[in-house]
Amino acid sequence: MIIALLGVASVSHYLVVGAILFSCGVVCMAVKRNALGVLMGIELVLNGANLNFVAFGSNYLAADGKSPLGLDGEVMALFVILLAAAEAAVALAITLNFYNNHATVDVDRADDLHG
Amino acid sequence: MRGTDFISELEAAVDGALIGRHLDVVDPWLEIAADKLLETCRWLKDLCEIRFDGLQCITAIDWFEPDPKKAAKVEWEPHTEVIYHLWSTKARASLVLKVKLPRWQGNEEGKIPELSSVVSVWRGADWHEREVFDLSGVQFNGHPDLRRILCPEDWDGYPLRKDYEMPLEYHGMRGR
Amino acid sequence: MSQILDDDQRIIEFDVRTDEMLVNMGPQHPSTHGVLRLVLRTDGEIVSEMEPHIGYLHRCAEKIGENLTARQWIPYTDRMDYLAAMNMNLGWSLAVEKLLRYQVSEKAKHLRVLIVELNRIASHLVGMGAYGLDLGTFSPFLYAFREREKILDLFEEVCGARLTYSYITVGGMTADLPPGWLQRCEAFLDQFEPIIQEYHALLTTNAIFVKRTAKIGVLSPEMAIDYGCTGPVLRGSGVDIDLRRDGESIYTAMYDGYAFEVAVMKNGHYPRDHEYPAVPRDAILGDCWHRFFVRMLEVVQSMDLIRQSIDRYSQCKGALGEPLKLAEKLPAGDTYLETECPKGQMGFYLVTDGTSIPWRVRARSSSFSNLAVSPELCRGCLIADVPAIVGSLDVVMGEIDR
Amino acid sequence: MNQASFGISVSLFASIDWHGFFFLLFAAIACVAALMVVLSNNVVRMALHLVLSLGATAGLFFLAGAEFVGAMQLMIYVGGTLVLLVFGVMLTAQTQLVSLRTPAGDRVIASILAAALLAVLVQAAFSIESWQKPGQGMVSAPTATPLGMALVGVRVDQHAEEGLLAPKSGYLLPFEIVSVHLLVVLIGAAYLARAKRRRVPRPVDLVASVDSVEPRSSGNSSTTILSGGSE
Amino acid sequence: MAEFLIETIGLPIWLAWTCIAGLSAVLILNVIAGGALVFIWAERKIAARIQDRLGPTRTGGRFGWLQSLADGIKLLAKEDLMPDGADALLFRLAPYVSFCASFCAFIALPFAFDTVGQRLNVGVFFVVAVLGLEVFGVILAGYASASKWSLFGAMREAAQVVSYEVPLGMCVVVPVMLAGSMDLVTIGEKQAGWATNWFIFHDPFTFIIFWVYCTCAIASVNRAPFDLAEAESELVAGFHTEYSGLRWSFFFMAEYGSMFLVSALAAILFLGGWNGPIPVSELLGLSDGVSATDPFALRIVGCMNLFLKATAGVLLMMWIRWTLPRLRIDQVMTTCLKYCTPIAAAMFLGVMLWQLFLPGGLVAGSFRAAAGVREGWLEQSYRKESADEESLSVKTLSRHVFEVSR
Repeated sequence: MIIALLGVASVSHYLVVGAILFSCGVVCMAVKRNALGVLMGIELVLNGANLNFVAFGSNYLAADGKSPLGLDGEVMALFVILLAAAEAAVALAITLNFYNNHATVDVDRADDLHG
Repeated sequence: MRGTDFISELEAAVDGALIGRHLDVVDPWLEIAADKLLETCRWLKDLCEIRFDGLQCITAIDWFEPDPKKAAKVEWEPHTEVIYHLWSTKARASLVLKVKLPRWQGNEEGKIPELSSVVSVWRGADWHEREVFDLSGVQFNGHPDLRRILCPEDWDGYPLRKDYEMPLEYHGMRGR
Repeated sequence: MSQILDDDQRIIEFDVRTDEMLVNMGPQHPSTHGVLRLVLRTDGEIVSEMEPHIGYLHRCAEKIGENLTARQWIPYTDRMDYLAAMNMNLGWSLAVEKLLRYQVSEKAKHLRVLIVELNRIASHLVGMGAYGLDLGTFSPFLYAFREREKILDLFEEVCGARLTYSYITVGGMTADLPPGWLQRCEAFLDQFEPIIQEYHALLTTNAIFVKRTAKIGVLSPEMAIDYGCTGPVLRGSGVDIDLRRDGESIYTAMYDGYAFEVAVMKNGHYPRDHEYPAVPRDAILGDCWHRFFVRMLEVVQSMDLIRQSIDRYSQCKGALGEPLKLAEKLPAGDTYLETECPKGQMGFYLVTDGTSIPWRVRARSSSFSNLAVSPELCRGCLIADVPAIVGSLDVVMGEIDR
Repeated sequence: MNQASFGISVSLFASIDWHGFFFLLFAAIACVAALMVVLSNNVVRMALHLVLSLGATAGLFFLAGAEFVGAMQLMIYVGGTLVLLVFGVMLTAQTQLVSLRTPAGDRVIASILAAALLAVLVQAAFSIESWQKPGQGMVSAPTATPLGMALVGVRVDQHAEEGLLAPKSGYLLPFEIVSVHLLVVLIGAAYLARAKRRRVPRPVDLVASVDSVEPRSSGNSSTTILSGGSE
Repeated sequence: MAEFLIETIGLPIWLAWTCIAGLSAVLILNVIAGGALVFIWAERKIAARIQDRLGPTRTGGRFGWLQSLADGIKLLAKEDLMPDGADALLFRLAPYVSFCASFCAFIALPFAFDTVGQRLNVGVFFVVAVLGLEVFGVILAGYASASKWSLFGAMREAAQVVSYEVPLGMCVVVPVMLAGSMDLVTIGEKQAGWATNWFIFHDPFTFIIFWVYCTCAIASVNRAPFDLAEAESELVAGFHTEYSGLRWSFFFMAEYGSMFLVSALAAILFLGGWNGPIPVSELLGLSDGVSATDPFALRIVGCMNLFLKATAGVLLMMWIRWTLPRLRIDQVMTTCLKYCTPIAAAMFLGVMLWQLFLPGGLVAGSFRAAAGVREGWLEQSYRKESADEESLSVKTLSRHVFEVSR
């Protein structure tokens, strides 16, 4: 049974999951041609970072019962969530404006500033 | 101002419009020349002392006797008649105008008679004229969008004409 | 008027340009009354243009009318406005009687007023119930139909049918009232009086109903007359026309001596012969609310007329009189008569050539013109307003398509 | 995975350590969904997988004891931001835009880069010794009060370590700044996407005053105008 | 319960706790699903009563109480159609997303003191958050049905639920502030004793905010005047036009589940949850007032109290549905942004000031006028709260689960 082998999850397990989310987000941002796809990539990246913050801020996961970041981890995660909401609002406004003027959200076609 | 005063004023206002007057029937009516119709209607609605602002109904009658035996006995010769029932909401007075048109324009089959549309005078005439065009086949010039209203768009023939033959089939549905 | 324009959120700016959609509402849509198809061009929620398509219920009654005698065509008039068949029969019968210059007996006249006004109540009840359905509340529909069933029972005793009666024919009525019918009719009217106040509480003064109907689909008096709208739609815009008082002499003769007020807002207030709920603050004359309110007033008005006609009917002595022969010979000529039906002024145009079969028969329907104005009213409204506006015009497809 | 973290193991079926089980479950969902976001072409499918991934991350927050952050993630992030994102997807999802295929070349380069980045991060995750030892587990049910107090400026969790010179200040100032910032951003976004379209002509403009139709003297019925002599 | 299993039957600790977890999961799911069935029958009967007719009478005895079973069988037998233009995966997934979201909130909902799936410290916040997730099921359904009408329905519903979450959140924060903790069990416990302790009678502000909460709850559950998503008269049947059979019944169960959830939440937050209007058990001396040490039987009474209040809330929603017409989308949005949110904010401020100057409720506060503004109340209230924590020493499920078995 894999569960017994891994034992109780520790901080590094959370960091691995955070890393996977982070890299998926980066790839998504790089690869997607749809503006909303890029937005989703950003959300994934922010989530990966959030996971790390919470992992370091949690007393229950820390080896000696005292988390390195203490309460700052959770508060930082809260602020990231809040600001991600604001960022998504502005990003969507820009995307829909772009869609209004060019009838497409294809990022490659946004080349008006080309020389 | 009733009866003859009104008729004389109408003649003065639009010369050559009034062709016939029939006052001793149940519903007295005036016959109007086809080309003067729009001018008369505009006068009746805006300039006449009694404003005929309500258009109640536009009807078309196909005066044509299909079987030859009876055709010989009738005293009128085949024509299409378009009847306008007007009404003044303020004076509570009604008026009937009739216009005589040939059954087919220039007497060649298939080309429907023409008449000027009164939609510019009464907005309500829009659907009435579309129904007359659809069922009796009268072309109204100047109508904003003259299409069939009751029958399907691609129906051929004008059902209310006396010599109308029900089509054998329509889009695969057997008529008879 | 400027006060209405600026605070009204109707001047809605389109936010993001979603692509314009062409959307079909009907012909099998649950809210439109019967088989009416509305093609809406919408941008998001805003309807930029609406076009009604009719003709789904066209049975060419007029072509058939050219092969039947006048009395044989009565059942076809029933099926035009099937919610108020008695009014249709009366309209056609009066038109033929006007051509024949035939006067029915005094008793028949009062009986006709009684039956026609009872049918008007039934028709307005359906209009009220269906309008509640359009705005999303289900219960008033059932209350309305509970009362309408009682009226249909009364009609069933009179002529055996519940929807298409063919009771009023050319020259009189097919049968006289059964014994005890008048008492049952009065009993119905007495128990119906308080129920009307219930409908007012349930719909007319309901805050959400007012929010959904006030200032929606405003029809100006000029546009109403110009489009040929008639009946409650016209009176809802403040135009004081009711054919029972202003119609042709043969029709107004039936209502001679009846005291009744036309249900229209004259110099700022509705008739005060009964206590009615007050007009809400933000309802403009000519909007959906006023059209609905005029119909509710007409129900009360018809109840007064029925009571008066019951007294007059029971007092006059003479016989009811027989209707004319089935194949009555019609003199050559043509005649046109309009009568005040629940939906509006229904006109019948009859052209004869001397035989007993008319040469041309034409029925001018009130809902036909009332519906013609709906594209004008629905421009710029929200999708949820379209059924509210079309519902307030109270159109019946049988009458429009004939 | 070095040997230390396998310290526990009585007979395999003796005890199912639920915390580990749920951690694996949520982690698996999060990672697979994130991968699917990258791989799927249909933008609506991507949105769905993103929702799954963020939901699983919220689960991980709960497991790590940060309940308030988990609930906040569910409500603000998934319930608010992603609904906004799905709105954006719906508004722009015409048929031809729904699935934009990325050229094969870019995908290969991107995956190589990703693998390298991942290797570096995972190596870092397992580099520090203390991060690998399993935690103490739930001493007492986690409460959100210290977090709430910290946001209002009172660092209640300071009592645990007296050693610090000056007590750390609470987060009142950043809390206020973020709320003002949110307000400014939302107004900006609303202004950016405001309506720039034509005004819709409305029937109300044609409302004429009622008195133009003066009431008629009632009583006489309507007659045809052509009848009778000249009155 | 768990101790009983461990000492007497000698199950290993983790197995005992797994059974408890399984039992409570089954209990919650069936109680709510059973409740939904009863509510389906009740809705038909109430609608009939309001419309002066009889409702189901033939299925199973005189009152037709087997009607929901008949509905269930009909829905099972119906073929699950899928429009060809539909996006297969999303079309199938949508009802289950909606169903899970609405049922998953019951984890944190206590039925009596401490009889709760998982006692979360952020209980209220968790329930409101999960309630907001139900909108995803609707959006997916609307998009996946590939028809214009369902897309309209889905967009309207999403806009409505997301915008009503703001005032709902504010209304929920008031009882949290009064009880000092987001834990639903603490909120319920603080309203023990006479009915005057209920938060609805705490002060005039909470009374008003209770009604604002009801409006927002009805709107966020898409019922009655706010049921735009499936406005029959305009959008045929909104987002679940294309669904039939079992999939449609999942949407139906989700709606009734969240209806029960929202009224249960109202009961706990404002109407004293499991505490009856009169503290009968205390008067009879059965319990010493501190509900933690109540005998098990009283918890059953507590559950019954909560069910009665929640059912009353659900019946109220049904009553409103069959009397009021439907609001238009922009009127719904105006009521949310121009009426509910400002009122909720004002009442929130009012309650805060009230709490500062008259700490007790209307009854208690008026007797004991506050001695000026208490300084340092922040730190003091935290120390008091953690003190309670130790005295209760409730062994929670989580402690055992995370205990590292050495």
